[in-house]
Amino acid sequence: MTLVLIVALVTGAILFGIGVYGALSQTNLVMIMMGVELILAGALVNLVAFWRFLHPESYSGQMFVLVVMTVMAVEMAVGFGVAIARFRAKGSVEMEEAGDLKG
Amino acid sequence: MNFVIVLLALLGSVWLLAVVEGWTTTGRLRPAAPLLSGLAHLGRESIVPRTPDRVFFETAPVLLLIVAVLGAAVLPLAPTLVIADLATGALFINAALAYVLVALIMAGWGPNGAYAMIGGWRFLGQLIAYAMLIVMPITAVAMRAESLVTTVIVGSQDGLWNIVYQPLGFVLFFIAAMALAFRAPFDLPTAPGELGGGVDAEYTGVRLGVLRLARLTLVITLASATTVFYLGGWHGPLLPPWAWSLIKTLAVAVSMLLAGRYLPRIREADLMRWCWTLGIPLALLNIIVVGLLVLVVP
Amino acid sequence: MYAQAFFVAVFGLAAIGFGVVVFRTSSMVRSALALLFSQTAVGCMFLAMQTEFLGVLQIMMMATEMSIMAIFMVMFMMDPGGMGGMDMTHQKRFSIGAGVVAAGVAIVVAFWADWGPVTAEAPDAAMQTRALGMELLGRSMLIFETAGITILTAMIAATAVAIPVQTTANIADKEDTE
Amino acid sequence: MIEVTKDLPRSADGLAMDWMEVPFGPVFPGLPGGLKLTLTLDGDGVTEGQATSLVGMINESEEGKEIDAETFIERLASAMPLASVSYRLLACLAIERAAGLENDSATDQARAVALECERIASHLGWLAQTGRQLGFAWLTDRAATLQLEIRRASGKRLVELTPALQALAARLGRTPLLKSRLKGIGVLPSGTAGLSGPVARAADDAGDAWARLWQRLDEIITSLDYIKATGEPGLPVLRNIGRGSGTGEATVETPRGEAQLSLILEHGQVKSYRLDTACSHHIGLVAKLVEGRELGDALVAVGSLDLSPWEVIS
Repeated sequence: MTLVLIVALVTGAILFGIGVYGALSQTNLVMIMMGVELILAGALVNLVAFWRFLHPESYSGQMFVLVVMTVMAVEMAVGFGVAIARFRAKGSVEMEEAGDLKG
Repeated sequence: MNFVIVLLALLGSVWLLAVVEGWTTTGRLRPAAPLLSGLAHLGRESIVPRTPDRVFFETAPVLLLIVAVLGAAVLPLAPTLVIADLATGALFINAALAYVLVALIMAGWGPNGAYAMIGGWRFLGQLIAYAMLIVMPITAVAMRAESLVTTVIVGSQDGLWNIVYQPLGFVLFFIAAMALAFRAPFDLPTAPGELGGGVDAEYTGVRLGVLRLARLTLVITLASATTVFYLGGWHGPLLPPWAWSLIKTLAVAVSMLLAGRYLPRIREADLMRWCWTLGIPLALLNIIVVGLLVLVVP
Repeated sequence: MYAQAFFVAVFGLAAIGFGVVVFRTSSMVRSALALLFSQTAVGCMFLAMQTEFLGVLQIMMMATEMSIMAIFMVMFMMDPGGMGGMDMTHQKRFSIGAGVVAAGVAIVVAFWADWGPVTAEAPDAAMQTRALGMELLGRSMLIFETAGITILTAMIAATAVAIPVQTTANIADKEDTE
Repeated sequence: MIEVTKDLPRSADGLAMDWMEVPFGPVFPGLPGGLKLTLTLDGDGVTEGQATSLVGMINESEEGKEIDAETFIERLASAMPLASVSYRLLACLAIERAAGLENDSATDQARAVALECERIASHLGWLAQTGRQLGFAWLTDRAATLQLEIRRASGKRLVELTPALQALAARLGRTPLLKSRLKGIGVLPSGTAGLSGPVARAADDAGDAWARLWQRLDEIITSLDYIKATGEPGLPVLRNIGRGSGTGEATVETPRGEAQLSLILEHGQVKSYRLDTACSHHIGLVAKLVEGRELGDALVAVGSLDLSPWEVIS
């Protein structure tokens, strides 16, 4: 049974890696958010695998998955709110042009 | 075995619905017409527009069809006649039908045409309006059944159908289902008079045939869902259970079809406003009322 | 067990494959929908791991979420159709390094750690749904409610940020242009 | 502002987006055939738009070419397929006046009934077109059926059709969603210049698409009452003008508004003419009506003007 757990964990790790690459390399706010979504997806896979194979009797694991899903939704809502405000003000959500946000 | 039977029932209902649709629009009852026009679609040239997003263009009609069939997979025709009696059936049908939006966005973006694209994105706005009105009435239904299993939901309506128990939920779900199936008066993404066919506009030949089949299947799936959630599914005297399911499903599908004939297309802004200022409060009220009833009435 | 490993692996590969496509394609709608299918594949992995409720929930939520992502992509990207072949990346080498290191470390930990005894049997789906409901409205109620309030706050905050600011300067500016 | 979006126009919501220019027509299900609407779309919203007619008449008689009076009438009538009786009548009147003929009350009456008859048919045709635009299949079927009957009907049969037409109006009053769809759409302020016909009469009321719908429905009933009181319709036929000469001017209230024709007649031949129609003025209103509207509303507003592209004189 450890095999399935390892497969799931490796998948989660690779999704996490792709997400990190995306969040760091993309210049557009929306694309960066996609990277973050992938990072969270990697986390979700791990959480479900841990719940299923290590602690199926405790439903806090599933609860945590729900919380992470909420975080994904919140991230989207706030991200797009900021993106619209930024786009309205500057006409772009490119990171390269957001130097004016530096303190 | 169940799979084949349900699929055949679905196809049969689609055929009947197409016949009725032809009857209401042309005034002639021609049982062979759907088959003939299906064959005609096969024979016609299927044109691909210039510089399309080929992957989306090809996938969209098929995805719409698959989604409609997947939705029907969890809906029982009779106590044991269901493809997959999932423990989360009532949630699963929501999940499957959420991909209608994805298919329409693909169909809108794929052909690289203005009408289609506006149609596709319009449906996204439409989803914002109707999505809550699909989920919240189903919540109230699941509350009464104390289960998400579709067969248990039908079982819970033995004696008193949900249409009587929670009429408000039925009305909201019926309207939202029509919006989800983008039938008139909610046909904003296709809107022949406004967008010249919208997401349908660039499809021809076989692809259009699949798209039409998918749209009719979607109507049947939603009618079947209405039957299962509100009209007591297979319950009914004399006739065998599957017959009752089919009769009710077809009745709901035809009424969806007819309602659109007698109404002008709704304005998108109105749809949004009514759904959020009226629909969602009513859906919440429905949940509260059902909750009280479940607690008070044994 | 092997069947389960097979399905988890297949859906995992699909999730990774679509995840790669997200950053490889230059068409923004494709990118958003690739992310959607990656998330759907993750949902299918949940199903393969016998976590039915969460799997279906993941599949349902992501359809809407990523479609909305798609429309914002089209709005905010300079070249949404990807016809111009614009390069939208920076610090590429560093990012690849960071991604590989992050994934590598996690994989190494996955192999090295002692996960202890692994349960073979999962509770059946109906039981799970029921138990999760009990958990939500029992011990974890506060967390659940907090999550709900958080979403509500985020909705209000996001809307407030997105609505154009009506300052006097703004209005004067508008009148100037008209 | 960065380079790419710097030159893009700002939408009403302050976001700089790509706009696209999309043609609607000349063959579009929701618009009369021959009318070409070019809209600049910002998403689902219209930022600007204009309408042109691809089939309109050209207001020039060829130099030195004289047209036989009968031919002229036929030509004018067939150039206006959506209101041929009105224009036939207009041409007859103008030519008869040019030839100096006195009005004859019996013919006038028959002609007036024919004109009212066409008004009913034309308004029903507009209802069918509106039904098509709004996706209101029942209205399209019903109005088209009635229109066909009316075009074939005698005066007596027309009176028999009265209940059906009244029922249609009552039905439209009861139809849910229709009011919210039309109310407040395509508002023309009451002082707008160059209006005539139902559009002008509705402008005194609320001046929106809903008011125009009811104006036309009311006109259908009024015309029916007139026909009931008067008698049988008679297709306008040119009376014997001999080889008369002179200048004549006539005005007819066509279903879409006032049409004016002035012509010079020489020895029974039309030497030159000048035609002015309501639609030529109304088509200029389109740009103002569609600006800043949602696409669906913009099309409803254009539809509510009841433009006939054939009657646009350029």
